[in-house]
Amino acid sequence: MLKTEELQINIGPQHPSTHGVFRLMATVDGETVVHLEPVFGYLHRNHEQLGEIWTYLQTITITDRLDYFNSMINEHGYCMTVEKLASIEVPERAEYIRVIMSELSRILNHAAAIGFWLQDMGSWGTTLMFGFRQREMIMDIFESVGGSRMMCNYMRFGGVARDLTPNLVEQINLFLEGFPQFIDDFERLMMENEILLARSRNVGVLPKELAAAYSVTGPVIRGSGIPYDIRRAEPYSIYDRFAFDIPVGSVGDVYDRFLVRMEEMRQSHRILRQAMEQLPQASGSYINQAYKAASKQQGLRLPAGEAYCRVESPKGELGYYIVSNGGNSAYRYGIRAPSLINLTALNDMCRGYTVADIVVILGSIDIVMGEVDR
Amino acid sequence: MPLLNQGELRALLERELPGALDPTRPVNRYGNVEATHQLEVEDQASDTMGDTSPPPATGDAAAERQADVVDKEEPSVPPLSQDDAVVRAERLPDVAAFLRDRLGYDYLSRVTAVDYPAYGLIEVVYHFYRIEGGPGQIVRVRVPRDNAVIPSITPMWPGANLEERVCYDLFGVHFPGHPYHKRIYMWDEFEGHPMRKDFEKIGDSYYHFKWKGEGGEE
Amino acid sequence: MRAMWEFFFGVGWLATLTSYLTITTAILVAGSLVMMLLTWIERRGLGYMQDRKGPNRVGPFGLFQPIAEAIKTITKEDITPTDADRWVHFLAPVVILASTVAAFAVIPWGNLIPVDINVGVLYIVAVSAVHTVGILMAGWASNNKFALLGGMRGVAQAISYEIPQVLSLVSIVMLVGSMSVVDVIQNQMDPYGNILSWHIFTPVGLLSFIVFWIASLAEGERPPFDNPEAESELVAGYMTEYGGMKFAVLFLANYLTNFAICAVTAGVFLGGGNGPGSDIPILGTLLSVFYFLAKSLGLFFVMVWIRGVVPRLRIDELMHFAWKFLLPLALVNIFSTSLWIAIIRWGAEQGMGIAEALGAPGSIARIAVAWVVTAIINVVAFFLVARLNATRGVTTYQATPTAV
Amino acid sequence: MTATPEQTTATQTALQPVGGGGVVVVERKQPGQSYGQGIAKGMAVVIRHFAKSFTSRIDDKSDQAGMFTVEYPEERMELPEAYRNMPVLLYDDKTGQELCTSCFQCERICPPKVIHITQAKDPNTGKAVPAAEEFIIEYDSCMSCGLCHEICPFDAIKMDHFYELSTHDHLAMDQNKAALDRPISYYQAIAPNLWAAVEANAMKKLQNNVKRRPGNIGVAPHMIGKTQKALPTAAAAGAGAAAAARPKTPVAAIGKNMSPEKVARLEAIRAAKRGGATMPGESEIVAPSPVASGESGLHVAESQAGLAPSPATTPAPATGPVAAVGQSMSDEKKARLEAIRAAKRAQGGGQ
Repeated sequence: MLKTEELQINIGPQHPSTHGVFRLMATVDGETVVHLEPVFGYLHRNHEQLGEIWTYLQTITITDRLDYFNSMINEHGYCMTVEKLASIEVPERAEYIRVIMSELSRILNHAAAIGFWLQDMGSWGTTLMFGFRQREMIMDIFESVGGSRMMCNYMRFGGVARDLTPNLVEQINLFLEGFPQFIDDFERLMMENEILLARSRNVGVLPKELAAAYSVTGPVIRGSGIPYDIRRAEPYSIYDRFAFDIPVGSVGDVYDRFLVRMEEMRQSHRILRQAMEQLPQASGSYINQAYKAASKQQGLRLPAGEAYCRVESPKGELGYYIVSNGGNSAYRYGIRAPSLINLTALNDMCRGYTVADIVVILGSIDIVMGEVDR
Repeated sequence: MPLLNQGELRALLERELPGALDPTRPVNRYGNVEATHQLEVEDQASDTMGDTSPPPATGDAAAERQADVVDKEEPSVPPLSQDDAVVRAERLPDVAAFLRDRLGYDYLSRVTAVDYPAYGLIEVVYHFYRIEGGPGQIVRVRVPRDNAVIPSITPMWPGANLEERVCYDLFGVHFPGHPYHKRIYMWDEFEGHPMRKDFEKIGDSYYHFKWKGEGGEE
Repeated sequence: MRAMWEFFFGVGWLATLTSYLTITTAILVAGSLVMMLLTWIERRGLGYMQDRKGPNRVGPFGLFQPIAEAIKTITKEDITPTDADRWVHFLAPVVILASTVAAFAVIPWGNLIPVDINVGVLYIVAVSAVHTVGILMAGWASNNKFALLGGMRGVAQAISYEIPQVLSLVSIVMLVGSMSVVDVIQNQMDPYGNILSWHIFTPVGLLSFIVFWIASLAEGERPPFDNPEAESELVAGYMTEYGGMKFAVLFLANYLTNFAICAVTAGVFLGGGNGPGSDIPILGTLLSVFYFLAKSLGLFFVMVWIRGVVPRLRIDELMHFAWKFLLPLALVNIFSTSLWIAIIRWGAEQGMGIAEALGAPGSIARIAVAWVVTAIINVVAFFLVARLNATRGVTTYQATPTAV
Repeated sequence: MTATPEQTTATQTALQPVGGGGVVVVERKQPGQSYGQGIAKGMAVVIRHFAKSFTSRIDDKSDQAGMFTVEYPEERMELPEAYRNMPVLLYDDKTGQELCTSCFQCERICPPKVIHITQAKDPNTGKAVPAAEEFIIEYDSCMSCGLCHEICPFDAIKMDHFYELSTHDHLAMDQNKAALDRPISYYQAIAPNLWAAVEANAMKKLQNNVKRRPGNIGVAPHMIGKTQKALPTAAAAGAGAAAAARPKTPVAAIGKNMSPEKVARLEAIRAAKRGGATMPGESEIVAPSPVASGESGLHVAESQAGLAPSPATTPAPATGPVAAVGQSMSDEKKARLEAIRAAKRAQGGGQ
């Protein structure tokens, strides 16, 4: 028998398609993957300790930097946890604005994620450019609302920092009008592409029972056929007022996750339509008036105790765990990062496939290193 | 499967798995907790009775925080929660299996370690949920700070793999039985566990860089 | 060309030498100018396809961008990785470029024919085989795992796509009767110059065009077959460890191969160089060069267009595609070409008595019958092979789930 | 691709949502029937985009194809009002009085701790005056989060719309008051509605603050000479003359809660500025005219030009010898830094 020896390849930390500084030590026999060992820590900045040094208001600014694609959803989760502990009541209009911003952020994330995933697969940026165009339009909305495109720092305890001006509402409606045409265009470009089917069908399969054990969440678990979405499992904020479906895959391979993300963009559009119609017009109630002044937010002191709140971020279940000692900053500030937990299943999904598939499977999990390394 | 609140869970555990629950003596705000392993840990050593001063957060950052947050009196230590199921460390895998197989909590969301130097212990909090939805269950394990050892549940729940490594790396909680018991964020030769309250903070080294960067030789 | 120089020098061998030199410099200069045009088309075209402008800062419409790039790559530091195989690392780009440029000797630019050897088509295919050796040398000598993988992939892909490429040319050579590229183009020249006489418009020619085009996409490492230099997984494949001058040579070779492919396709299938008015003495040659370039650059735009749409094929799917889809089609095409020739040209003495009934060789009736017969065979073969491939599909791996 | 809504396993019943909608199994494309139409469809989409990008531009949010590029230096996206990039201080156009009363709120809330304020002192009585003597923001580590903008009770510090900040010198990024000042009209130009909302309150507070500011204390440095309205208080003339000359040695302010490191850090920055202070042209920085944000040159760019020794000109004197001292450095580090700083100053002085 021909004596062959396995090759140890280092994919990352500086590699075109590891979505950030993430290193995979792959042992490869020819082109087939034998074992994968992820190495973390290149972007570790001890985010959780910052949350313990700074006050609650100051920590909002760093929650944007966790999953820097969805700063709105990170803030939404964090503010909800603090409000739950301090039992601050959030007015109606503020809840609607938060849901609108979160769903816009979900569309932004999925459009970009599918673009990156196809870029990893080799299509030279066409889908990425189309996805980024949608992302640009949404970021313009975030810029005029929050003040900056990615690090919005927009939500406060008890509501949001700034109200939606009429022309902003009109901007959002305009975007929603053009969005379905984008999705059809996107699907016609990629959905039946034979090469995409060949590259993604039955690749990186995560069977249903294993998905639950690996406690992966988001499109990865829904791709494997388990309808687990926190907006439906434990409805937070006002998600129980909207009618939307949970897309679910059947085989659990990379192709299913791609389809689930496309369908989720449609559902987010559906939620946004309903939210824009039901948006209450009460002018001042974009924030709980008792906490309107910034000094009130800065001086906020939470009663001793702890709270754990979960939010459905496009990457999975984003959880904030705050233990407070009655002081002005958290005693323990912990984050459940969906990208990190989803990576546990990476080795199991990639074994047996080729080097080219590792990159595609990693792209289908859609990780962001800001969240993984915290 | 009926939804349980913490009280019912504790009662159920008491009945089904005798000896699993941690015999927690009534803990006052700064009282100690009997060590879970019945090791001969003298009560006095971890007894911070009467010592109401905050955990000595060394390093300039603490002074920094003092100076900055004007109206903040010294940080007290949060009380340990009583009503959740506090489990003995070595019985954790059984309790986890019980929760999953008998009570249907088949999804482990979060494994967090919280450091309480004032009580001399580290509390590891497990959040279990159901895939079908609904509120979850919290299981706590309290281990002494100096040798924090909790049997790993990764063989049963592969999802806890990376979370346990984070607890090990940042808090120093050992998980025997973990398939890959190594540091996750820090490089392997790093000593100490950064997220512990008594880890010496070296402050913001950015200014050194800024000063060194301008051609100043160190 | 030789007569002109003889007038100057009056010495036989010196004149021949100079004429060869002028022709080769002409080809090299024209080749690299066209290469620059190709990079410009690629970047601008891809840009506009993606709703963005391509390079438009350097010169009008970004036309000087390739020049800026050339200067940049040439002035970059030219490093050889430590304990790499120095000489092989140095020679690899030379081998790749040499094999590409050699192919231009035979390609006629419209009516300007560098040299007309009677085994033109065979020469092109033979020379482009050397290209594979260069890739392997580059991959092996760079002492880098990604480069090694890229090199291996490059060789596997190049070999398995040469066979359908050659076989598809065989059917054209059978059609034309001679292997010289000039004769192939001549055969497509219709007395009254309409374009229906191009090879691509016969069912036989169409199928061989499809097979040849897909196979040469793989030969020139164009997406969807750019595995050897797969950006997203192998960083830059066999080109990873090349910088500065050597990378410029590799880059030039890559684009010259693509241009050679488009030129050969334009020549063999689209009647390179002949179009309305290309037979007038002086103006005709100019027109024919224009037609030739228009067709080649048009085909290159199709390459860029495909690049904007399709993702990359995995290396094993790529192999399946070559051996199980293109090869059978090429063989079927050869069979249907033989039928085409038999029906149109053969008479009683070759045992095709019944064809006599349809009229003289080359008559309209015969062509019509040949059309119908070959069209049916080719279409049926296409769908049959596609169906066979689909049902048995690509073998899939089933990973064994264990804890990490 | 319409997804067919259908209930799958029994688990869905527990998931019955109040708002409606169920679980949808995404429809997978059956393999085998396609002979390249998928790729053909994709190519049709791409060529349509290719054609349209010649003819039309994407202007509003609803059209989906057409040229999307904004050619940056020539064409610029106009920034929304709430856009925030770097904090700046406001002063009244007419009187030149700065709104800032150095209440230290912004210094306290700033997460990366980059704002350093020293309270102004009345030269003759030594009492604290509601104005800022020195207001330094280290632009290179400010993350423009806008918390200072929100917490300032006097609307003195606002977020600017200026993003062309690139420089290769960390020291130049320590923006002192002269570089930070912007007239209110400038802020009104870039954020009319935001300013309108807070104007009444801000101007009222400014009035009663100005009353308690003797002489030119609260006036923006470059506006000292040009204030049209003579100051009502009699002492203005005397104090004005004294303050007109650039304050030679800034009085060491005793901040309300200055931690030792903070004092050391301030000292270092002041030393750096003193090193830079002798630069010609640094002090006569004309306040930018209230014109669209694009043109308003940030002082760092102009003063930066003065400071940064361009190779062509004669070797300009060394830029500021030392940067901010480590915010929380242990003592021996400070001692060592002190020694090296002295050495640097000697080397700098000798040139």
